[in-house]
Amino acid sequence: MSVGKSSSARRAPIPRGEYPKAPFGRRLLTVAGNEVLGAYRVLKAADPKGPEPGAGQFAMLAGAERWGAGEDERPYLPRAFSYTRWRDGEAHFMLEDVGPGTHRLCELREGDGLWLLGPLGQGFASPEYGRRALLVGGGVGIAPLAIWQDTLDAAGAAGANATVLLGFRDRAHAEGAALLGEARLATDDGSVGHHGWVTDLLGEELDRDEDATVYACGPPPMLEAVRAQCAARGIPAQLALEAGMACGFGACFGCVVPARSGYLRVCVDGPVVDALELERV
Amino acid sequence: MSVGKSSSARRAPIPRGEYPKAPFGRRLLTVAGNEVLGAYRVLKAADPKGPEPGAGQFAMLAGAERWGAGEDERPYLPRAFSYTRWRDGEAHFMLEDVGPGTHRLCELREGDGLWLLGPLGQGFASPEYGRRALLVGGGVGIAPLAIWQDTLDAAGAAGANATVLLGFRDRAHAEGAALLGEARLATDDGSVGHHGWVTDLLGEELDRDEDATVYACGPPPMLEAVRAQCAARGIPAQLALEAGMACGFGACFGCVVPARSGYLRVCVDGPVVDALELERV
Amino acid sequence: MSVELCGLHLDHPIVNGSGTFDAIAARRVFGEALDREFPFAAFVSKTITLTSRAGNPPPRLWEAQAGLVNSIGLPNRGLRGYIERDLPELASLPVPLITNVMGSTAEEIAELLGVCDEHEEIAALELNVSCPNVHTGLDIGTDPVQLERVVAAVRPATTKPLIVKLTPNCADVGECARAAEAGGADAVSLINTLRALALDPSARSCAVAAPGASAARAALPRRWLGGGGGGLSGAAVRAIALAQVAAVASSVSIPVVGMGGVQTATHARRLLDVGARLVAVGTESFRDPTVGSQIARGLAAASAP
Amino acid sequence: MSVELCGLHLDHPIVNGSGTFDAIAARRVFGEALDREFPFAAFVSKTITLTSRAGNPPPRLWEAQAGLVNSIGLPNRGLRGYIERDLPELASLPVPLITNVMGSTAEEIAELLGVCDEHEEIAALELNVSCPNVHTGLDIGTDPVQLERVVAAVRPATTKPLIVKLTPNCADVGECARAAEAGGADAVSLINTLRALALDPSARSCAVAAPGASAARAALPRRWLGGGGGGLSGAAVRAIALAQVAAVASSVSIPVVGMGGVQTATHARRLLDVGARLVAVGTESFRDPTVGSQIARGLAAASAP
Ligand SMILES: Cc1cc2nc3c(=O)[nH]c(=O)nc-3n(C[C@H](O)[C@H](O)[C@H](O)COP(=O)(O)OP(=O)(O)OC[C@H]3O[C@@H](n4cnc5c(N)ncnc54)[C@H](O)[C@@H]3O)c2cc1C
Ligand SMILES: Cc1cc2nc3c(=O)[nH]c(=O)nc-3n(C[C@H](O)[C@H](O)[C@H](O)COP(=O)(O)OP(=O)(O)OC[C@H]3O[C@@H](n4cnc5c(N)ncnc54)[C@H](O)[C@@H]3O)c2cc1C
Ligand SMILES: Cc1cc2nc3c(=O)[nH]c(=O)nc-3n(C[C@H](O)[C@H](O)[C@H](O)COP(=O)(O)O)c2cc1C
Ligand SMILES: Cc1cc2nc3c(=O)[nH]c(=O)nc-3n(C[C@H](O)[C@H](O)[C@H](O)COP(=O)(O)O)c2cc1C
Ligand code: FES
Ligand code: FES
Repeated sequence: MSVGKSSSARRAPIPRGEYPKAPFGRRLLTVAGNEVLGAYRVLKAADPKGPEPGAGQFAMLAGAERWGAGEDERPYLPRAFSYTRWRDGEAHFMLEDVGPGTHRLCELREGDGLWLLGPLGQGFASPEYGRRALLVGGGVGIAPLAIWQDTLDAAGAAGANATVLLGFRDRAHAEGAALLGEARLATDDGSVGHHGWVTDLLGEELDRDEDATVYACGPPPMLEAVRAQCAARGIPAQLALEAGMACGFGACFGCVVPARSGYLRVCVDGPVVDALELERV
Repeated sequence: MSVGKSSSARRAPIPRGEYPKAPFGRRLLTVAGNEVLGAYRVLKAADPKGPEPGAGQFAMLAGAERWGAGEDERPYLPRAFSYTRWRDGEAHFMLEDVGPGTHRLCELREGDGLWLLGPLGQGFASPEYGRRALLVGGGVGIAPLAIWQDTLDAAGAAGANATVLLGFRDRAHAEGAALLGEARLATDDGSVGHHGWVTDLLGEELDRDEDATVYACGPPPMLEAVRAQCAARGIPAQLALEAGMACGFGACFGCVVPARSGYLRVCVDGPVVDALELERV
Repeated sequence: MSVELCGLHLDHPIVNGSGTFDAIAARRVFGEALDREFPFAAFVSKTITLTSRAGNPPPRLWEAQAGLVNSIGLPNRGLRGYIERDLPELASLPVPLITNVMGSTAEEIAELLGVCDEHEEIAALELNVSCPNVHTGLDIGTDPVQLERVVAAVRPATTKPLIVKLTPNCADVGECARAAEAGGADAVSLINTLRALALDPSARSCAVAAPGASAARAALPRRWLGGGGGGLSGAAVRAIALAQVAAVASSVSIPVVGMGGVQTATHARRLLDVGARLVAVGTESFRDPTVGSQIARGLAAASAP
Repeated sequence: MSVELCGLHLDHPIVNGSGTFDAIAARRVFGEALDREFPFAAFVSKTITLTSRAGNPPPRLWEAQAGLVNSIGLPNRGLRGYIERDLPELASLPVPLITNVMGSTAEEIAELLGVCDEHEEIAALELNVSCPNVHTGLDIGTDPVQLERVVAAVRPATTKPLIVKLTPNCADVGECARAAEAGGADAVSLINTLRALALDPSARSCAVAAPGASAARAALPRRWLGGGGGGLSGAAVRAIALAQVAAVASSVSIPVVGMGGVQTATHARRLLDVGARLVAVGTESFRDPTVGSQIARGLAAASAP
């Protein structure tokens, strides 16, 4: 078993359940930038009063204007987005335009107002002792892995220089990989990297070295494949889930997913959950 | 009795009840300009397919974007505006920002989309034989008088070079008078012209020469004063009314005002009505 | 996308909601184009009553959140005026005519239906039961027992198809629909507007946040609408309409005309999907008078092979 | 702006709508700031039932036009879990606690009220009557006769103030309020959510616009919400809520807690103006958890001399 990464002494491990609390009430930020990244956008907003988020935490976002507009008078409620980066009081979010809310956010320009409530939810926790971090992302689900990579690298923990596996639909989406450092890529159409699923790469990687903690975020079928592979091999995995949300702070009980212990609220019990909590994704 | 205006032979009189019909369905125009005019704005939109409106007719307007937005999810329905001018396929509207709909229209910029249904309603008709035209406007109600002045001047009818009396709140609003030619002004605060009501000026003007047809548009109390003065002197008056509207084409029965004959729908029976039809405004 | 309703053969499933399109006025405004591009597969008249009504004093409109509250008050010329003055004009429309009527007793309704029955220009009748019973004060349509009785009593007055337009302001609209069916209705339509209220935005607030309740009640604030209360329609009611239409379609075996907040072909499609045979467009026509045709074309395009 | 409700002295008239704010979760998320700046003058718990409920399968949310359709399904730990695990935490909130309960028989409700009655941490009780009667299937709250009977039967179970939360899905909400008052309620609250429906936007349409009715009914489209139907709340219902609150306030002499679509102090003011004593904020807290305080401040500022 070869350990490709230097597993230096762990500094500042990030335990579960200790994430920054959100200031009470949404706050009005100013958009600092909104950049194209292949098929995605990276929205940057100055958040001088915001606490630095934990990796895997998210925020509820809404445009200060035109939220309540559009053909169907949507978006009406705020939308959830993982922090993808935090740089000196600036929060970065990676966006995929899939509907009225993300569309509106993708249109924001420098200087526009942005409502933010956060940081919210439970993020990622350090790898178990002696395990390396293995990051697996699909599509816009790579967003929280970037900030997690930053955190691991800064902490110099076992997870530093983690192996990163990313899957995308096609070349345009694969450009999103630039958010993370060196990564192995897979695309559905074979235009970049492995022609197939990122979970194929995960299988290879685990065949090579099972001493890993897997951190995964992406579409449910991908997460389920990760969960199943890790379960079969007895490998710890932390999965960042998604669910439709109305509030983001546990008020509406709308964002549930079924777990072994009953329904979990993704916004307060997650979004990052231990794969063992789930029967299936 | 002195007749200040040359009452040359009437050409092309504009009879009642013969106004251009509206193309069926709203059409998407492009904003050609949106200019500040004192406390008002003049919105210009290219309407290459639109028929030339009759003076006193109106259109239902809605922004192509962000109509359905705002704090209260208003504006939702289109809003009514008098044509204030027509120049080679370009429709001009004079706007006063009084609520969410007018606010949104005031924000439109060159190149933005504008939905228009029109021209709608009954406009002004030529003065009765031998009478001069006397235009009386209050506030944003001067809007239809400008296009009526254009029409009368172009037709060279008895109304050409009509006397114009305009009333405004203050100096900033009085700048709107620039839309019409030479005019006598009154302001509530006395900052420009007569310190008082435009209907004071109307009284003087009628004392001087009663052989007039009065064309008036403005706030209800002003119109009522005009109606009462004209009724007392037996002078014909055409009043351009306003009412909250949902449709503008007779569908909703929402825009009624009480008249001698029962309720009138301002959008199809007006907006211009003969003052004799009303008991009071 | 041709469709049949109680023997009427229609070119497509989109009609207008009663009281939201005046074809006679629209002809004056739009000229021949109206007939050439008539947006509806059948035309539904506004509600006709036995004697003429002036309607409510203005203001009659309030713009709500993605919706409209109206208090029009059913102005109309009365049955005779309708037959003599409107019917000849409506008869020349390029589509079948459905006449909507309302009365506050079974006798009144029977007379309305009976007179209309004699006019072959009228293809079908719609009975608006959102009308207070003169005796109980409650809308006829809210109580299933009363509704069945009224429909059964008036049913013999006409051999034309009879559509009962249900009220949405009730506890169980499916039960009301079953009552209409049991009474002999050939179809039901819904939703009518939902009871709503608007206050004068300019009136100063008069309630005092005082411990005593009576103070607040003594000085009721000024209501905006001349008619007092009003009815909500438009986008805001769409999800409610979908629920009610679904409940009704699964409760009766007669056809259902669904409406409420329809703005696009997608919205119409959803009503058809939950079991409506026809879809009516109301408030959205105010925003664009041709939206009916656009929706019909949108449905046809989506269902083309 | 302090106000009194059935003996409770509150700092201002804004409370939360049941089920729209989880103070325990919010403490975890926002820490001490929640208690320091608690947005409501009293805290209303979500609905508690006798036995625990998991709630409905997801999806539980649908964003409607300026509104939200939810199908949460009243998940809760059950009465015992509530008393043992939630009550100690809720008791330490800086405001009085109103516990909302629901049962499908008078016996169940009486037990819920009776157990709560023993806990002095609970300042008042709210009875949610939007619950299907196990025998009739109809919501208890929709039928005034049944409602009065149930309220009268359970009333003796507690000496605490009893607020009956009416259902808006009824023919005459004023009559239901009178029934609750006659049964012994100390106050009424409204509106709860309006019945609504959402279809899966990704599911292909399956209705065929065919002349036969049965085809369309055979294949019902996929409903979006895991629970089937849902309830509409938020801005879209505001004009309906105002009408219902006005109708109730003029029908009863007990205090009224008004809610439905409140987003700003102006909206709250309108409910107070038509006779509400308190105003509850629901869906809008999802958009901003501190909106309750903002509204309370806005009301105070507007009524300052
Ligand atoms: C914790 C968390 C983190 C996330 N992080 C990111 C991120 O970093 N980047 C990112 O791009 N996205 C992220 N998402 C997803 C993002 O929140 C959604 O893409 C967004 O909410 C979609 O909103 P929309 O209005 O653009 O699209 P919607 O129209 O809301 O469509 C999104 C999906 O919702 C469903 N839907 C459609 N219509 C409705 C309706 N009327 N009501 C309810 N549901 C409907 C459909 O399944 C549709 O595919 C995250 C989500 C969660 C929960
Ligand atoms: C024939 C005609 C011609 C007109 N021509 C012009 C013109 O040339 N220039 C111009 O500036 N204006 C004109 N108007 C007036 C213009 O239509 C209104 O100012 C406009 O509709 C206001 O819309 P808003 O959304 O800006 O304001 P709103 O908020 O709609 O306020 C306008 C008024 O409506 C009432 N109101 C407030 N809230 C509501 C509500 N929720 N629902 C219903 N009513 C409410 C109040 O009385 C308020 O003062 C004309 C009107 C008519 C009928
Ligand atoms: C201004 C207006 C007038 C209406 N008049 C009538 C009427 O006369 N008779 C009737 O049965 N329904 C009437 N309705 C109800 C509509 O036909 C329709 O049922 C309702 O508006 C819901 O559809 P919508 O949301 O598409 O408008 C009226 C609705 C509006 C908005
Ligand atoms: C997600 C959600 C959950 C709710 N849960 C409950 C509940 O448990 N018990 C209850 O009586 N009302 C419940 N309600 C209704 C609200 O308390 C309130 O009556 C309704 O939402 C109208 O107010 P709003 O428009 O301000 O949201 C719930 C509403 C929502 C949106
Ligand atoms: S989003 Fe509201 S509880 Fe999770
Ligand atoms: S605005 Fe609709 S009838 Fe006049």
